[in-house]
Amino acid sequence: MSTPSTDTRRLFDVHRGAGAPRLASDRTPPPPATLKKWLRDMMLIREFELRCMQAYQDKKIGGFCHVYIGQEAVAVGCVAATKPEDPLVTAYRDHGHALARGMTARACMAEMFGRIDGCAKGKGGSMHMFDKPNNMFGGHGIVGAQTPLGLGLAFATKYEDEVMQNGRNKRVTLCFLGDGALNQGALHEAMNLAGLMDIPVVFVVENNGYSMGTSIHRGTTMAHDLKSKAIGYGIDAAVVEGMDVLECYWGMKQVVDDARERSRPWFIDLRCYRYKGHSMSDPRKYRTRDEEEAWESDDPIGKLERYMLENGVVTESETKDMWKDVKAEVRDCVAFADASPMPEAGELYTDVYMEPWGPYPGSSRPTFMGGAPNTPSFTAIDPKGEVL
Amino acid sequence: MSTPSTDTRRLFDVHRGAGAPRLASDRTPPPPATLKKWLRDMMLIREFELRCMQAYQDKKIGGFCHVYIGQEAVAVGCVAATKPEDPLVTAYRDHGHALARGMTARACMAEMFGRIDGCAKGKGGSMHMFDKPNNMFGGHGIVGAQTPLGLGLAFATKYEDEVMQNGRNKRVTLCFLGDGALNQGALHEAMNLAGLMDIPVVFVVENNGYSMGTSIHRGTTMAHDLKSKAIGYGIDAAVVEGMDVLECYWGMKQVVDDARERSRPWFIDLRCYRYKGHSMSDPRKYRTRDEEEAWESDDPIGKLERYMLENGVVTESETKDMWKDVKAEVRDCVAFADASPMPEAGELYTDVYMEPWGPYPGSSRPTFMGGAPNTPSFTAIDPKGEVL
Amino acid sequence: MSALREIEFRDALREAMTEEMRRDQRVFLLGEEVAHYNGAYKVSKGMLDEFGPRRIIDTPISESGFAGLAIGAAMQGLRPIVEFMSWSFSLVAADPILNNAPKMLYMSGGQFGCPVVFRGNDGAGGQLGSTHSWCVEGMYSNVPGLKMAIPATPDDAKGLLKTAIRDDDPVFFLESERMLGMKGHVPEGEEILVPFGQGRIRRAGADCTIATWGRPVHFALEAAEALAKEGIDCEVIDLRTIRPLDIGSVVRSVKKTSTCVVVDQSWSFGSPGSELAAQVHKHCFDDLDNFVHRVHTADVPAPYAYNLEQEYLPNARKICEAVRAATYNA
Amino acid sequence: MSALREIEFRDALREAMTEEMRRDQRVFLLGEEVAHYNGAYKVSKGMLDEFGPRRIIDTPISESGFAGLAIGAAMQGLRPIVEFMSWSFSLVAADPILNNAPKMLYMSGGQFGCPVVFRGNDGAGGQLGSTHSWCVEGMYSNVPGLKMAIPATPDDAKGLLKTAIRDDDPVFFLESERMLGMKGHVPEGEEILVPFGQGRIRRAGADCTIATWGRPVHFALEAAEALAKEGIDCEVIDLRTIRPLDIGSVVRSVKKTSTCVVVDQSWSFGSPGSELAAQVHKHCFDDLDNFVHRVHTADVPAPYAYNLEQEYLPNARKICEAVRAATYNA
Ligand SMILES: Cc1ncc(C[n+]2csc(CCOP(=O)(O)OP(=O)(O)O)c2C)c(N)n1
Ligand SMILES: Cc1ncc(C[n+]2csc(CCOP(=O)(O)OP(=O)(O)O)c2C)c(N)n1
Ligand SMILES: [Mg+2]
Ligand SMILES: [Mg+2]
Repeated sequence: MSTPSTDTRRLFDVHRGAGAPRLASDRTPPPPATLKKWLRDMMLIREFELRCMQAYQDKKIGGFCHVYIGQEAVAVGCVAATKPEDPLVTAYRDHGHALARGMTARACMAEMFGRIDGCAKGKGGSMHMFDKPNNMFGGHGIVGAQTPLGLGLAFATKYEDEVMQNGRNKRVTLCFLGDGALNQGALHEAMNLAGLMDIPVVFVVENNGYSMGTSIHRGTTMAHDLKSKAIGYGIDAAVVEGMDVLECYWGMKQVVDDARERSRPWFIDLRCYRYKGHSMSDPRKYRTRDEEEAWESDDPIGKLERYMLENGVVTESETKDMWKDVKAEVRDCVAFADASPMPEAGELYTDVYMEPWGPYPGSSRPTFMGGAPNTPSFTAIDPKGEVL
Repeated sequence: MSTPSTDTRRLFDVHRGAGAPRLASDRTPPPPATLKKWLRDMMLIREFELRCMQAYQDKKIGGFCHVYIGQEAVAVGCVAATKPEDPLVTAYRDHGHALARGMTARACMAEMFGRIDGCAKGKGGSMHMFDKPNNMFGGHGIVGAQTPLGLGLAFATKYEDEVMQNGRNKRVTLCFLGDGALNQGALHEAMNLAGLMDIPVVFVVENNGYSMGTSIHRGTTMAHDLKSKAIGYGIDAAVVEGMDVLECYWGMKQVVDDARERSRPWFIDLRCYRYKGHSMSDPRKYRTRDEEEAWESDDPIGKLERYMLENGVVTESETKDMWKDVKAEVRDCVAFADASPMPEAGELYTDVYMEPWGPYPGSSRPTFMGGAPNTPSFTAIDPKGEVL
Repeated sequence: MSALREIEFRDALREAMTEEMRRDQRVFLLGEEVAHYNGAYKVSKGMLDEFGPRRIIDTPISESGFAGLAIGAAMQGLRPIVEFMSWSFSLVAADPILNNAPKMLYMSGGQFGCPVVFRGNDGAGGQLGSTHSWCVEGMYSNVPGLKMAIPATPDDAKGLLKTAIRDDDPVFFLESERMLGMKGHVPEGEEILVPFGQGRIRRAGADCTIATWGRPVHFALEAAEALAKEGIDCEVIDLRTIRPLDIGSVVRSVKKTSTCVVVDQSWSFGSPGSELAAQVHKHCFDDLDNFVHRVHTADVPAPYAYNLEQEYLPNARKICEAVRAATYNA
Repeated sequence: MSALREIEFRDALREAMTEEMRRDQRVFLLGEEVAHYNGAYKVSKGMLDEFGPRRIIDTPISESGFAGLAIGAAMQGLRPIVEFMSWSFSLVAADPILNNAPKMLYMSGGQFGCPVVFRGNDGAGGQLGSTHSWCVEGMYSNVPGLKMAIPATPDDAKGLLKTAIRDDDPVFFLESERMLGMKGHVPEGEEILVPFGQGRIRRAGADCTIATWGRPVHFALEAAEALAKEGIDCEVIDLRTIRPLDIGSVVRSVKKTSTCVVVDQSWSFGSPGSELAAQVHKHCFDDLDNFVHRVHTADVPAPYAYNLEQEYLPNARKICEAVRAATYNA
């Protein structure tokens, strides 16, 4: 059984290879504006997900729908520890990351509804949230599949720095995965490669204790000490608290800064809990109501709210307004999604290939990026300044 | 660079989980007859492989040909630590294991020649040596692919004991792999499953320091301490000496007995060296002649010979006779292979399916097993004694 | 009473597995969530209770690992049933299922067969998007050494799965999430074993042969009803297995109807549908009044949006159009 | 002088990569033994010296890991070339190469393309046995979102690979170990870019169209020479790319010859060959004097024995027989 035991809650239990420099442990509280942003972001995710559940019941959303309720502090805390230009990639439980990264609730909800104004024109769906301007590289549905991709995103940032001398950006990639993905071979190949090649990627295991109905102890050896898995690849590892956005941020900040500085991978056992079922059809018979309540009583939004009230960062009426505001935003995004048209039939054949041929008319950017035809240049800059 | 450094040579460096019972370290020298058998087996493999190289140059053998020269003590020592009913599976560098397991040199060489009297009727080839009567389950060509198979073989022995109550056989499976296979995801999935399910499989990494031209340090993180990889799966691990058949046997015997007793997996970093190139076309530019000579000077056959001479187990003239004998056997097997016919054209369509249909006439046992039509019963025994 | 029994497709699958597991201790089931969760789609519901955790085995998300485990176990003589929660997840296990299982008997010169059944949901499940909607028959049927069954109704689901479990060769068994709740008559008590390689005439007709299998059988029957009203009398053949393929039944029918439409829910290029079309042309070259028309899933990745997915998949409307075109009634 | 220059197939591949890497810093090569070992088959010989270890990258045996790495890098705008030592080893990477690369653009609604080239040896390499002799086009060509090129001669190898590297979509580039040492004329200095989707008439003829690609092109030409002596004048079309497929050129030819033989070295069932046959029947229904005859690899796992492998593979003799049968000269 998974319990929010105190010994792991505040823990920032680090394992590092010999000779690694000391981490700069900085526990300064962020400025009020930052705290407010985090609180609002978490509220937005919570509210967004609740409305997704509703919309799913109303059959406005199809396919699978995996909500992020309970884990909001993870996406918000981790994103806060990165720079906007740091790539981020995750699995199918991805709405929270998309919103935390700055995707508009409108683009996100419209995608859930399968409408043309969705971030992927309604063609990707709930599991595939992509946002190029915000360096969000999906939303991937095959368990573990995003881990070599995360490695590759990080490889590219390093290649850009070292080969294309395109400025020393030193970007760090966050690659999220569920605890279920620990058992996929792809992750292990990616970790070995990352360790060998000094790739600045942080593998963040959102360890919510379950993959569908399988508790981590039934699916993963050494579940009590996941760091041991990273040690076999010579990768630094830490346990980070995921039900407290401040702890999560402080922990991840040190990790991300270290990865950036040393161009090295990290592996994080990020402890959290999903309040709801795996997807909309899961009756959660594999765990007790007691267990759920123990975790829910320690809610990350409530916790930050309390902290901010206690420290005079907000007043109760301010937080009430924030909830109101967030609810309005989510109501708006649902209305927006509902009003957005379904993709035209012709969209079936677009975006299969960049270059038009046969029945394929080529590709265009989604509406939130302006909808213009895709030029095949991508983000990389030709070092000679020539258009290739 | 890979060197036969003394600190790892005699080492039996064990890592075990908390609470595991002490291993029974028994270093009694085996009786003379056993030592003579080991010596002869190693000589046979050495001589067999030398003649394979020749036959390959003579274009009698096609495809890829990976010889085992230098690693003879591994197959012989490991097989000596098991019972004949223990399943064994390995990668493509498999002639040594087949011979150590008791396949006749004739069936093995005829397979290399692609002739009907080969262990697989000439249809498998060098990389796919199978010998059902000797519980040798191949010879597999895709790096790492045999590791889930080894898990499955061991699973089956356990299932037979526990479900079919078919006698408590407590068989242990040896699953060999090269150091290159450490980097394939399949191994990691297999190790996790083995650890979770208490499967009695020993993953024996024949760590010869190279996968083709890639030294293990260039391809695998934590190459200096591979045990760390097993620890991440809660699997007991040890370093075992592979250039000395006695050390190899003593080490592996403890491991195999423990796996049998406790029904638990093990992971072995078995240190060895291949004297020749990866396959016949490899000029070995990735390592120095010095390195090769250092290892060759410590030859496992010479070492056992010396030990036996010093301890009065054999005389020099006896070992000379053994070499003669072995050479005669290998000459004979080459002649046998050369005289064996190519498979008839009709063999192209046999053994595709057990049950005949369309162009497929069904399956038959290879000639060394009598060549009779295959009955689909396999080795499992129906608990009710009924023919299903 | 038993003659009237109607059960769901998923119940039929469960009955097949349960009966075979009672009959033969070598048979066991493994996969993600098959035991304690009672199956992601409840196909294995209750089986843990009956057979216990040694024979109904929950696995972690390690398709390559547990598919390989099953193959090793089969080499030892056991008869594993591997449930892929979805065949879309079998790509991570492509090497064991395609490079080991179907080739083991051959590579070992007849020593080791692989009597494994791999089964699970195949095809679009309802807006599941690009990575979760694979029709793996489009790719996997290319590989010799395996057999492939794709049932369309509960009785065939049961009868084919029982045959698959008893088969001595590896069988790829493709179900459809969209059909698991479909009810149909499955006689109780009787031992139904549907032989592989024998198509089933779902509807007799004189004007056009519609050859298909799996879920599209229902679209074809729907289309045939609609076309009957237009005076086009279709014969619908459900092939039931792709390997072996009952080309004989299709040829006999086409020799009668002189026209043929192939319906295959996989992508068109190099698919079982293209194979069937090519074979019909070969065997009925002098009989055909028109080229074989084909209805497939659109040649694009699976879209999520509801309307696009509808447009993406084969359906009765598209089949009607193809039949009209093939019979010069367009 | 340049007009007469003859180089090996492997040199042509290397020239293509080298020229493109000089031209565009986003291009890099990764795979097993590509750098220090100079390539298992010496295709990348010398490239480490020129480009250094940051752009010519040795990887461990982790196909799924490094193929995925390349896809992630491509999403960021780089243009990786992934060498599979053999396409037979790509099955362990089936998920990234088939479920990620060809669908990324679609799933992201046009945001992220995957300009990756996956290349390596495909098909039988000479007694390599069942697991090492895959013709992956038999399976992978089923998947939309990817392109597939299979060159037959050094000049096309170079021209198609350059096009592949510049292409904005994922390209599966299939070489043949058996052809790497084959010499052919490749002009020096000139920038050859062979467009995708344009077949090449390798031999003009009036009596029978032989449509093929890759290594079998040579068998077809050999057969055509032999058949010419019997008075059968074959037109040999080398399709060069499978996706896109230049069906137009084949149809034009068949309208002239009225007979067609398709030669495809993959297994027959649901293969590019069955697709081509089905399409020719469709487009040339009124032109064909006989059904499209097909020559494939035998529908069995690849055998090791020399004589069985010879019997297993397509060859000129089998093509001659098929042409004779197709043209009623049997
Ligand atoms: C390779 C693969 N196998 C199975 C699935 C089906 N599946 C989707 S999510 C999931 C559970 C994953 O759990 P975890 O990684 O812990 O993530 P969480 O749902 O807790 O966020 C499973 C089995 C899949 N998508 N991909
Ligand atoms: C998945 C896969 N990738 C690549 C290869 C090609 N290959 C065959 S053996 C080999 C090296 C393996 O080295 P190792 O595992 O150390 O075994 P050793 O040759 O030393 O016995 C490679 C790269 C393969 N057979 N399978
Ligand atoms: Mg989880
Ligand atoms: Mg090695």
